[in-house]
Amino acid sequence: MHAAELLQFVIAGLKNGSIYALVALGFTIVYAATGIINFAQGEFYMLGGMVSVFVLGALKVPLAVAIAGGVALTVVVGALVERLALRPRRDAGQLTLIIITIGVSLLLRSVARHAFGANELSLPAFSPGPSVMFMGAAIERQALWVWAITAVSVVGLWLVYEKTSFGRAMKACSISHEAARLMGIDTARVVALAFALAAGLGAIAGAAVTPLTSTAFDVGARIGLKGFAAAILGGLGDFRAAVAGGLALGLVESLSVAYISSTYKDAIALVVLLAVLFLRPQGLFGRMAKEKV
Amino acid sequence: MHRAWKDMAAMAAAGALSITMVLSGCASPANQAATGGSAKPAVAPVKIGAILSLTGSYAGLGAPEKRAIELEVKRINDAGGVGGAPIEVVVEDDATDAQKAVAAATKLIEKDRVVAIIGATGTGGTMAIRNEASRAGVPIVSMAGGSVITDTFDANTFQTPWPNRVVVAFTLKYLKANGITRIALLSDSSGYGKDGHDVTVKQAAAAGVAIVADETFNPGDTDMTAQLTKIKAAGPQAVWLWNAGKEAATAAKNLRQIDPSATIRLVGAPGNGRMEFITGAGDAAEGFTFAAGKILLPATYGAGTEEYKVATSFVDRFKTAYGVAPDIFAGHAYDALTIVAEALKKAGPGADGAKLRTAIEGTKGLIGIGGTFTYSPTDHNGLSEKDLVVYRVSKGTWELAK
Amino acid sequence: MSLLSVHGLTRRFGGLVALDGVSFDVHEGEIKAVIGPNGAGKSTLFNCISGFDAPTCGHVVFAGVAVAGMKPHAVVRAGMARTFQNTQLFDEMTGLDNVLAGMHAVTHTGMLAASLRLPGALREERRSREEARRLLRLVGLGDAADSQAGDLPHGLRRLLEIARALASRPRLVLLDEPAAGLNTAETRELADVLYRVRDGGVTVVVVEHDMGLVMEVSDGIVVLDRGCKIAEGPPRLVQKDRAVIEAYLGEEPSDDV
Amino acid sequence: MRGRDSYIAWALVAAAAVAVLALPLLTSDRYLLKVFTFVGLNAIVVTGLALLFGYAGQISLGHAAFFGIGAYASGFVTTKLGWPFLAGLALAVGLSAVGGLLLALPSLRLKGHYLAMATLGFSEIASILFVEAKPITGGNDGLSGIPYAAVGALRFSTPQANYWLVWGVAIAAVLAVSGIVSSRPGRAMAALHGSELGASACGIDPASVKTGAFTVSAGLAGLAGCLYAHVLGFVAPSSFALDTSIVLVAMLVVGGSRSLAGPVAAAALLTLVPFADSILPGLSPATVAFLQEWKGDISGVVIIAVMLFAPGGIAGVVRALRGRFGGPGRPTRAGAVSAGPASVAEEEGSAV
Repeated sequence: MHAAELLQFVIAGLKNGSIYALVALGFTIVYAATGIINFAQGEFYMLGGMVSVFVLGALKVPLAVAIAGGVALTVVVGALVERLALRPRRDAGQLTLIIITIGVSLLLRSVARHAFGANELSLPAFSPGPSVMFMGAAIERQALWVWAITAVSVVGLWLVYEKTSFGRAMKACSISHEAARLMGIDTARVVALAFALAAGLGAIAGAAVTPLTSTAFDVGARIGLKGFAAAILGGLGDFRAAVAGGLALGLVESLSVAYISSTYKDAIALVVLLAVLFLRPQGLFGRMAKEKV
Repeated sequence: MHRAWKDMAAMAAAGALSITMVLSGCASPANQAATGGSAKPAVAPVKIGAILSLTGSYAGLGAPEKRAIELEVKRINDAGGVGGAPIEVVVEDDATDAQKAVAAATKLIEKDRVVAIIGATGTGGTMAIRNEASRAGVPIVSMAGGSVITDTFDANTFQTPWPNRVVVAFTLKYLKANGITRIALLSDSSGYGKDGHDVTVKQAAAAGVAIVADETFNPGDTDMTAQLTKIKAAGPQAVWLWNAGKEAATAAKNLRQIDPSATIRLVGAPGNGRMEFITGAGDAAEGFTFAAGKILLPATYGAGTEEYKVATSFVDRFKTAYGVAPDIFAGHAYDALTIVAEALKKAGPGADGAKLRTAIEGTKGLIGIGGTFTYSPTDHNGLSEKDLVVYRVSKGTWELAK
Repeated sequence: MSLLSVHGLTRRFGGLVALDGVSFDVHEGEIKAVIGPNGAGKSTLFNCISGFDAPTCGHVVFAGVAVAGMKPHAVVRAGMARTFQNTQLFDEMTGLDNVLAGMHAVTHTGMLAASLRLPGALREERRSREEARRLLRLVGLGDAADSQAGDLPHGLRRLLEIARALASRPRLVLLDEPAAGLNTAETRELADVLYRVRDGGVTVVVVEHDMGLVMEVSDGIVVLDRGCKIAEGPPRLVQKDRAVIEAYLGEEPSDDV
Repeated sequence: MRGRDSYIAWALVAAAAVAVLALPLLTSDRYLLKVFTFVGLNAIVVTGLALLFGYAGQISLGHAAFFGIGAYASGFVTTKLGWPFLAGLALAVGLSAVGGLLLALPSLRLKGHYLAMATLGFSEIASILFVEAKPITGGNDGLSGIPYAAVGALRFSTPQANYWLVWGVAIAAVLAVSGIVSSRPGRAMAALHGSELGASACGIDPASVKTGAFTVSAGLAGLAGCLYAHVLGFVAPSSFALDTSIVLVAMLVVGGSRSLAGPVAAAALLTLVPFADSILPGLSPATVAFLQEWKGDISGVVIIAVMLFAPGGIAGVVRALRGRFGGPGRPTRAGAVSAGPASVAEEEGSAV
């Protein structure tokens, strides 16, 4: 196994890893504001791709405009989901909200099948052209786009959360909605913005990955599972942890293909995840929630 | 704590109520039937069941199958039906799940009194309904390609797609003829992928073709570069891809990425005979080689022959009705319905399951879309290598490979 | 011989020393109070004794058994029950069921016996219910049996937690600020409950800020300040002890902290 | 309060049990019986999960794997090794219970979403093994030719017999679990759910309670899996994947916590929705076509609707109704506004 080959495995791992990371970021945004896992995050990812393809086909507009349209529509869907399905039960237990997102994901999956058909759809690459060679290993241009989007997203989110009042309000909500309300924070608006942001990021991820993998009405479930695993591996609640978790998951998968077997790559990645959880129950970078007696 | 008892009591009352409500009305449930064709004829229609995967992961296969069936029911009924009686196909969705397939089969047999069942779309669904159907003596004509359907023989079950043992043998001959003797396998973990992989491994050595690498992936995976890198290191002349889903296009692009000059040929299977593969893979589809039936290029039936007329008439009607050309799955559905219809003509519309089964088994030289069907008590697949041709993708469409 | 003997108990959280070599004894049938300003280490002491926290070093011997480091549920089985500063009741369960849950250590119906409703299990269930009702009456919550713990006002929640602690038929019960948030009438009632508990043969160790209650009910008092025991003895003596007054009122210019 | 009320409760439950068992006598519609047999199978799994999740508060997204382990264990030994049905049943329940024991390990350290992921991970690994262990499970081609259940001379080969077998076991499971729930072990689980600290202070060992809850619920899922294999005669990996686990959890939350009747009713509701188009009486073909086309949406809408309008789930609604029509029912805390303004002290009291 000489260097170029190993590098190719690492690049493959980082390519998948950055896709998982983007989905994990979507989970983390909603978790950070509400403490729940949004099972419809995979569907936001799917809608991003599907709607962009639809806009591109229907309106014959340039790719960038089509994707902007796809992302915008998914953001609207995200806000609607929060407003109609989640806000009425805002004070119910976390479990009730999680099950509502499960219902939403089933609904969105089925509506997408009716609206866009059952077959897979594809998008042209953002910047067509041959792969970029890097020390003997090839990187698709679209993969570079996905990495760029991941980097911009994590830096952007970090800035929003650390430097803006909206970010502080989001953090306050994640600690305690009651306390945040007492501080005059309109928690409903914060949660709505969180869902819109998560939907937008999911849609961007979906649109950026569709040229690589094409998309279909049912891609949400598998990619949602990978994103959730990545968010947990990194440690819930922290953006940098989500990206680290995603990249780590991608690398473990590609290295297990390289050194062990491709048949069991998913099983090996899950065993690694379970081992990490056993040693660090709060994920690689999460903080242990100390239960004060 | 024994409040749980109270909940249970109140719930029990409600439960009993709902059961009786369902019971009282279950005498005459009308259900969706694809009759089409002329107004309610005097003669009662012959009911044929169809179990398709309209939802779930095989939705992409079930949809064209349903379209083909609706189109053909109309044609058969317009041409006088079977022995004077019109046919009615009752469609049930198994959502790509064995449990729902069994329930659908029971409903079709018990409620709709169907004489035969077309389906299921997937190998799992087909295997699940065999018990139920053979117990009731209702013959099954499956559109799923799994070899197990006819390898573990069941007198009551027939198959319309080309069996993998025929496809693999035919493709291996082509590869050997073109000097390709070192191949790698890249198969997915679904029924289609595993079945193709196992048959290829069984036949490759005998055909003088060596398997130098054997990698797998899961449906829904976003990238197969790692597997293809390992494959490339083994230096194969070709990679044989076993996957009928959207991942095939991704694999083609991944391979082109690490083998820009296309020194390694990409070989596929009938499941890749879909336009979505070409649009998804883009120029990475160039040179993609796979064996499939002649439907993809009707000219391959031989202009002017009976097969050609049947194929082009189906393609034209399908295009006018749905705006797109039929894919191989639509072809499998067409064949299944035609086989059952022709058997009904021979056995007579009033034939019971056993007589119909024997009539189906007696199908000789029936010209369909997948090929010319000849069943026998030992061969419930009816197709052979002469119903296959090797295609090669060039400039965005299929071309007969040299 | 003392029922509970704490010797040289120390607990460090990194640099902070929460408990520094605390030693004292509690005798059978006594009501022992542990007092001290906030942050003196009272709750840490309780946690180390009851197994919710492991001491850095030192011994805790209860009825001849070394319990330091034992798991909390094992400490309860050894005969030492406790309540919490922030009540840890089962809010979704009724008062009766809370106390019934408290009897877990002294009952033994397993899942198999319960699922088959064996006679032994049903008999134990009946007996447990009677005893639970008796305990509720003991603390004055006779009519709160069917109301949900979560709906009870604060004062009753405290009493319910005491009843639950008594349900495991302990020889000693640790009460962590039972009077916190109670009005004078409720505190008066709490004192009666403490007497009834003690008269029932259960030794009581109580952490409390309400000096009136402490002085009235306790046989002996241990005073903690900044993790150290600065005084121990009967209420009359401790009340006049210079170090105690200084710790509480801080009149003398103490060394610069 | 025990006297009059509990006799009425017993009477109604007995009546329901009789009604359910009488169904095969009232109809010979094999299809309806098969669909309601599937409801029974899900009811068995959901009863176990209600104990684990509704009472002990431990979330598991992996119970479809135990359903699969039970089905494959019994399916394999009875089909390939010629074991009698009861031996296969014992193996299925035993293996699943051991699996539950293993799955309890992470639950000792993990909580909430992290535990959900650990159980999800276990289920995904099981799904991979179901596909890859072809010699035993038949891989994607599935395991076919599984014999009908048979106890001694009695062979359960007709839908009626299978219906009675499954619902007999389901009713026994509900009675057994309700025995557990209304006595010491069940209280220990509910206590653990209420407050792990408070439970430890009652002498309850969290580890053994969690392990017990996981083992029993996994065993019941394995039991249901075994019956499923013998009723269907065929088993394929697709029935034990992630979607099944998620729907099981949805049934639980839609059913409501700390209740058995709620989750069992929700199991019936969510199992029957996909079959609505063919079991509801007197539907016009257009309605049937609509139902068939929009089946996926309907399940999603049903879940959302119940959660929006009945946060306590079906059990919450029943308790609220019972509360209003006499009887000592108490609306659950989550749904009801507690009597009088909650004093700040009380709010402070619960903030650990």
